[in-house]
Amino acid sequence: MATAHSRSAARIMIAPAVFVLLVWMLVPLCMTLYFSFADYRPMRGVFEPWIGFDNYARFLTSSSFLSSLFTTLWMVGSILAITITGGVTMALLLDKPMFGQGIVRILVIAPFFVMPTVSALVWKNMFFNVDNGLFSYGYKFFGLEPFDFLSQAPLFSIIIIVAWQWLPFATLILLTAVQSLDSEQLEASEMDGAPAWSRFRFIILPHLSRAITVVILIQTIFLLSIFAEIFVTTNGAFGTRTLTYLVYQRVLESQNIGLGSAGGIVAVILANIIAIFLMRIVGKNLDS
Amino acid sequence: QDQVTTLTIATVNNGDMIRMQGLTADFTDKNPDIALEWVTLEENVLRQNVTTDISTGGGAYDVMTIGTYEVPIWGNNDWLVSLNDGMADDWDAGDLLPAIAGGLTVDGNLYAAPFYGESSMVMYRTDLMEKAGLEMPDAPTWTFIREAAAAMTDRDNEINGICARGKAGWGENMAFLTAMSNSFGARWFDEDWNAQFDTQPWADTLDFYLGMMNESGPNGAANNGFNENLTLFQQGKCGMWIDATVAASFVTGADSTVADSVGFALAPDNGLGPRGNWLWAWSLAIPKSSEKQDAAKKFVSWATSKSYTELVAANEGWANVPPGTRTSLYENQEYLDAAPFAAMTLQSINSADPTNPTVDPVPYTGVQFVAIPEFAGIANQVGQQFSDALAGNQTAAQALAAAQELTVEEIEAAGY
Amino acid sequence: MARAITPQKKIMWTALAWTFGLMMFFPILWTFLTSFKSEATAIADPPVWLFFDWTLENYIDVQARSNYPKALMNSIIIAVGSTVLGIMIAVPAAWAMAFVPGKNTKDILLWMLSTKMLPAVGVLYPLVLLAKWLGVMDSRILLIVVLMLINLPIIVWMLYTYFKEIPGEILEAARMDGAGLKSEILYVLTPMALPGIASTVLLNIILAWNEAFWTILLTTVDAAPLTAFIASFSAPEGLFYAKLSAASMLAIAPILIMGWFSQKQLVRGLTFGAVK
Amino acid sequence: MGQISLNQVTKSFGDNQVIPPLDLDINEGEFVVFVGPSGCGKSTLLRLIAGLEDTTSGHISIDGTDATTLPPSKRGLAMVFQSYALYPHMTVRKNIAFPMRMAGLDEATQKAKIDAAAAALNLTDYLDRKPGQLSGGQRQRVAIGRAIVREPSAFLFDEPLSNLDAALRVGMRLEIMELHAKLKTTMVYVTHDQVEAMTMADKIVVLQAGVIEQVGSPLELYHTPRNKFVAGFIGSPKMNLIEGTEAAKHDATTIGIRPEHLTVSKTEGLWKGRVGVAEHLGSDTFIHVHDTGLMEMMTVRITGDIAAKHGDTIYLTPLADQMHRFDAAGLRIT
Amino acid sequence: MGQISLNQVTKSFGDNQVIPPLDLDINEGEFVVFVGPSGCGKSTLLRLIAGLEDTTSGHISIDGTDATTLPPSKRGLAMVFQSYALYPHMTVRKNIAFPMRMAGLDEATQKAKIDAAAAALNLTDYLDRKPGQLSGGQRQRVAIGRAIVREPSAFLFDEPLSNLDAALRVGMRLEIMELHAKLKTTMVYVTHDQVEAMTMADKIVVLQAGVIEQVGSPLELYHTPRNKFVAGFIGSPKMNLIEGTEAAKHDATTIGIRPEHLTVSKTEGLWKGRVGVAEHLGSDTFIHVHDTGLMEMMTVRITGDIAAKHGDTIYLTPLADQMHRFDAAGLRIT
Ligand SMILES: Nc1ncnc2c1ncn2[C@@H]1O[C@H](COP(=O)(O)OP(=O)(O)OP(=O)(O)O)[C@@H](O)[C@H]1O
Ligand SMILES: Nc1ncnc2c1ncn2[C@@H]1O[C@H](COP(=O)(O)OP(=O)(O)OP(=O)(O)O)[C@@H](O)[C@H]1O
Ligand SMILES: [Mg+2]
Ligand SMILES: [Mg+2]
Repeated sequence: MATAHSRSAARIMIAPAVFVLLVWMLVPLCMTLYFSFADYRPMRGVFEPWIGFDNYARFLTSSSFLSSLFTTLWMVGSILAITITGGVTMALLLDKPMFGQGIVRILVIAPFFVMPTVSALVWKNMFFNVDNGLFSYGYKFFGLEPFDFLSQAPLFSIIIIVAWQWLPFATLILLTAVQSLDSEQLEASEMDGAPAWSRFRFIILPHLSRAITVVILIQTIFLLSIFAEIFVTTNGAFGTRTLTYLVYQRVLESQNIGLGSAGGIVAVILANIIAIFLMRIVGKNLDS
Repeated sequence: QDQVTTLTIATVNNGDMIRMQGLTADFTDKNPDIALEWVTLEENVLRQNVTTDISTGGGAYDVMTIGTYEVPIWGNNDWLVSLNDGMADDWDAGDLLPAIAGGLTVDGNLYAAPFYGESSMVMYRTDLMEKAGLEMPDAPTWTFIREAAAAMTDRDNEINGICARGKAGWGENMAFLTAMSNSFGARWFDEDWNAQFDTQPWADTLDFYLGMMNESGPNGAANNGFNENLTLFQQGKCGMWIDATVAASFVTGADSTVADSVGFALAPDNGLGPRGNWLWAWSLAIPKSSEKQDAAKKFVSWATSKSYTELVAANEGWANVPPGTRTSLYENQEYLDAAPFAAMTLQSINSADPTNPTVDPVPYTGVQFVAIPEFAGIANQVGQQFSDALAGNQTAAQALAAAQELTVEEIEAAGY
Repeated sequence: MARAITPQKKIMWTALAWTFGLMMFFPILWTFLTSFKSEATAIADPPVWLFFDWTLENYIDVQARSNYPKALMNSIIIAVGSTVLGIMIAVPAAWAMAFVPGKNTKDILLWMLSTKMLPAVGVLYPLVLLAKWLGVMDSRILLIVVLMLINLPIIVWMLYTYFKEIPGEILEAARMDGAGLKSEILYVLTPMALPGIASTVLLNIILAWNEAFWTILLTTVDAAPLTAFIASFSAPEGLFYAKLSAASMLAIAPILIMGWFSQKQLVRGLTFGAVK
Repeated sequence: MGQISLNQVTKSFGDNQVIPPLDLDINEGEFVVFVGPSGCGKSTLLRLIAGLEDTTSGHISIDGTDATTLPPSKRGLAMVFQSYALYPHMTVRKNIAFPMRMAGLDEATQKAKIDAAAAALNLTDYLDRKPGQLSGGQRQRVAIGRAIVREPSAFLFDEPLSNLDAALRVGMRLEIMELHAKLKTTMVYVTHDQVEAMTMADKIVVLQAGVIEQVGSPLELYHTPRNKFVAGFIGSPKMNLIEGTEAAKHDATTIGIRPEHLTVSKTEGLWKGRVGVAEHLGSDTFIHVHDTGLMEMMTVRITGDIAAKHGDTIYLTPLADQMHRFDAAGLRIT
Repeated sequence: MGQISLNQVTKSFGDNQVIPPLDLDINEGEFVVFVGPSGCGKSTLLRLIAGLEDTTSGHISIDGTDATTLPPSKRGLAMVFQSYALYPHMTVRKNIAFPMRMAGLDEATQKAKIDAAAAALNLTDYLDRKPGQLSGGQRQRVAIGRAIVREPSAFLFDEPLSNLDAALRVGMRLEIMELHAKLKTTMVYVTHDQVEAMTMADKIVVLQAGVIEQVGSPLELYHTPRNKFVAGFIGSPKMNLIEGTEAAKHDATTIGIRPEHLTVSKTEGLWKGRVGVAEHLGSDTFIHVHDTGLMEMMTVRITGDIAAKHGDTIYLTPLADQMHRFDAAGLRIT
């Protein structure tokens, strides 16, 4: 495969992609890095190019940093947990023989196509709203006091919304994985005397592990940057402020570009730590 | 023919603005050389877009809809075009309500033309008040409001004595609470820019607010902003509602189920002098980065003129004209007849004093805000703390402590 | 060798799956129904399901208030444009990674993915300043490029996993048959990977369609897509559920329908080589 | 232990009857091989025995008790699949232990049995590898190991060697035969490979379209095929089947003569032909003979070498006592 | 046209030298087969000739001109891959036309050549199908068709039949041989199949670890293997290789005797042993003989049947003139 000719061709072929991504990564990132050491507050007309690590110190020591970090991890973790357990269940269910499998699949996949803004608006107003939301009617129907999701269980509510959007993704990937399981393996385990639960635990679940890591990787990439759902529902109130959202507040609400840039750099570093960690797992899985 | 100049106008998606969009034809008929492009966005998104635009040197918009908070700051930064001259001849600057115009003027330059102005007041259900055996004074006290709210509350019939903003945000609950705190003698900063959330007046304000809302407020009040409360009131689920004066036309309008039994009163006080009412105007400003300032001035003149008011009146009735900007409107008998809330609105607006908002002297201007660039960021976060307290997730003391801490942090970061 | 299954079991699975399916779909269904109600019916207590006066009024109102066709056009151009541009850059890169792997191919791939973790808002100012400097604010081309860059890592990765499944022998056969690099990619690789390319395209159209941060911040009038359109419909003075629903349906319907029609392709593409 | 009877068993998939009523007895300790063309129902029959498919009608009994409705895990049989069906995420040790773990055996017993099986199958060095790191033959052995530890009353094999390359196939074939010699457990073995069937079986079952064409020992089938189908199916290269006048001379519709039962001469013989391709293997030579006027192409096998070139004229003479005769219905005439 | 020379060619992958310096001449019109154990470098060698890999050092010339650095498309060779490597999205016609399209031939010429190739390969009825709708043998033929139309100076085949089933393999083998007879183009053919090598080759090249062990005609290799490796590699079942005193008796370190060159008796003979597994194929019987004291297991091949049972005592006698002798270095002693 690899002749000198094809190798040099490969270098030329890969160059545009690497180049644009490098530019995309480096130019704004360098500017952000530059701003992060500056006192840059356009609203005050302040621009002082070098103030050392003040912004970093301020960002990292601010009372909101740790809580937002924790919120981020908790949110991403819970959504992953829900989508993966839900996805595995749905995948197994959809794999069963049934009538109208195609239609069910279409129903399940639909939330994936919905714009985050739209789904946040719909959930917030038409489901979670304590006066006019459907859930409240449900509570009232059973004679209960309506529950105010967005203030009483804000994180949970956002998790529900996002999980709803990403569950189809997990389901689809896992469904394909389930379908790729060699049926002879299941039959072999059946001959070996394994009951249904053991078959799931010892055969199906390990078989899905690769697909699960891929789901985790892709979703984490997208979940770390959740924004619209928080912006629309709670605006960061009730402890739903993630790191991304905190940076947003610094940049756009407080108009402190220097501080926000420092926050952005911190977020990049943290995201990459998570990324490297995930890539290790996935990279290993990609090899096998 | 001549080249057509296209103006890009950023507006907030509220009713008056959308109505203006509908009347565009009137302007373009008169100015065939100008075309209008509307960018209509939800308030938060709008602010995010126009702020980014103006602070990065802008140029995307020729006319921006901004509030009383932004105008002085942006004017100070020399980002806005002064409207002292170049406006249409019949655009009568002297006719603007002094309180409103004052808030839009920096160093003698008027930097934005008010599209509509508002203060806040008490809207209440006359029928429920009667049922409770009480009578609303024209200028109630907070104590009265709290008692009346308790008396009107009838949870079985989904009637809450008091509706007020609880949703986090500097333009949501913090507008209400800051205005309210003024009447309790609280302030954001002392004259040396020290945050004041650790003082007794703030504790009193928050305790009172939480107490009243818990007794008589709606379930889920911590998520209720202007829109949510409006719906509640229109559905007949509120005994009283303290909010912007512009709401008056909606609660007495066609969408309201209780339009016939709405009364109005001044925002409450606490016997210390200031009332808990604010002052706000959605205004049209022209950024310096616009290359079409002349055309933009023509448009702003049209949109904030008396004749525009008449145009709306002719099309939609007097009750729907944008209120709170011109003295002449409140001298117009037709309007006063159509708008039972007119007098109370005018009185509310006139009684707000942005330069001396509270009992003690302050280094800033603004009634329900502090006119410094950092305010929005700080108040959003403080608002989250208070909203969290209203939701019952923390105590008033905790919320105040957190508010104090983060305000100190931010104000230090800002270099005060 | 699926084993025969009893009808009772099949009915049970059917019932269970449909229950779950409808639960997942319900929010969309409810939005759809609400969009045809009057505002009063929309918040009626108890909720009204099917038997109400269906009305198109909300759609007409929404239509009157904003330029839906223009936003739709922009969404289509931006989503398709960024995807096509991305594919054009990604195909050669994926070819190189899949068929001429070097020692650091995997590192390059993972590095590309990690650029996707850049929090958007962190680079907001730099990007806006750059766009201003280049004079491309509020242009479709800016959004096409930005969204392409955001999604490029995903495109490359997906294509890479697809290409890897194509036996290298076929490309060698083409070489033996006298094909140059261009012919090899154009006549052999691309058509063979067409299902994979199609699903990559679909997924990226969806991602680009739904991107709501940059598309709002970098546009005003000319390039504003449906995400900006929907941003003008949340809660103006009162909770207009019916109008909100109508606007929501307008914003998601095109992509939803496209997604449904291309469901099979998409499912294949979504697997990212997760399944061998 | 290990006696299996099928009594009027049928199997349909939907409307498609794959197995018409079928009777078959497999005796204890026997090595039974199912052969037949692709799609004839070999796998289906094996899976019916295993319990992986339900019978449509009829009864299956194992060791005298009715097993028709027993689930696979309760039948006491072990199966080795064509794809090995190893659990890819478990080590060899875990794979072999799996059935015992399911049965709840204690660790010590498990270990002892694993070690014994590994020793028997030459797997001791690989116990801690995953299946992905093993060669085809080793994987096959693991699959057998997993079957052995259960001490089943019979082993079922579905084309267990067809994924291996030729050399390995020979080796594994011997190993399975030796295993059978040692364990003396009943084995039911599906294959489409001539050589496997002939060399391994005590009893071959030839199937066609779900119907048993003949049951018998390999040499029985070789020497006295019951019909044309079996005659053509067993033996490689294929038996030459001749119809027409030449067959009529022997009072038959068809006569059959195996390639190894033809003698060759350059000068004289019964039938005359022209050499087509001659394949010299050193030990043997296969000659494809054309233009005999009897059938399109006749195959001859000669031990050792012969100097036959493309186009040469050649004479063939059948060994008379090795000729097979079939009637119009294709049945053997004895 | 079709003369290929390799001159001191080496190939390393990283530090791993897969082909040590190697010389080889392939004459015009020859059918050359590369055989050798898996991983010995057969494919690598073929791909070096094709230009799909760069040589690490040395020169390759085709028809007298240096082709060492030419890209594959410029060498005028055609290759048929093990996996057929058909373009699945093109019809058979387009597949066959592809190389001509690349060469920019006009439509009419293309059509004529396609028709000719299709006729020659019996593909006329399938020209408008896609490869997915063809059987294995048909696909193989399309791959060959695609190679033919280029009128290459040589064909390269890399295990072209190994994905086919046994019956088809035989058929395709014959077709390729006939093709060679017709076209008389040089063919270089890689296989690991004994029978293919023996039957098809004009010249067999036996490789081990990248080194050429012997080059010669099939029967040369069968009768006079140059060393122990070739002796063991060519012929099936394998030659029995005996060391020790018995070999010393013949003044050799090792003696070799093929299974078919042993005569068997129940009563007397040179060597005595015990019957292990006996494989009865009907036409032949392979007996595995243990406990001869000469080597672990000796294989004997008998034409026809013999009544040998597991455990019987048996006597073997080698045909003296068929014995091979090797010295300590493993080289043939003549
Ligand atoms: N699950 C099934 N549903 C429908 N038909 C089936 C099923 N399994 C097998 N068949 C059909 O039953 C017949 C016999 O199949 P079976 O797999 O037993 O053949 P086989 O003899 O094992 O063939 P091969 O040698 O190719 O493995 C075939 O015609 C096949 O199409
Ligand atoms: N691209 C490569 N990179 C590194 N090593 C390789 C590469 N290709 C082949 N090899 C090594 O070169 C040696 C020869 O490989 P080659 O494929 O030529 O063997 P082969 O004789 O064709 O074997 P087989 O009969 O299994 O096809 C092997 O040891 C193999 O591992
Ligand atoms: Mg089968
Ligand atoms: Mg090879």
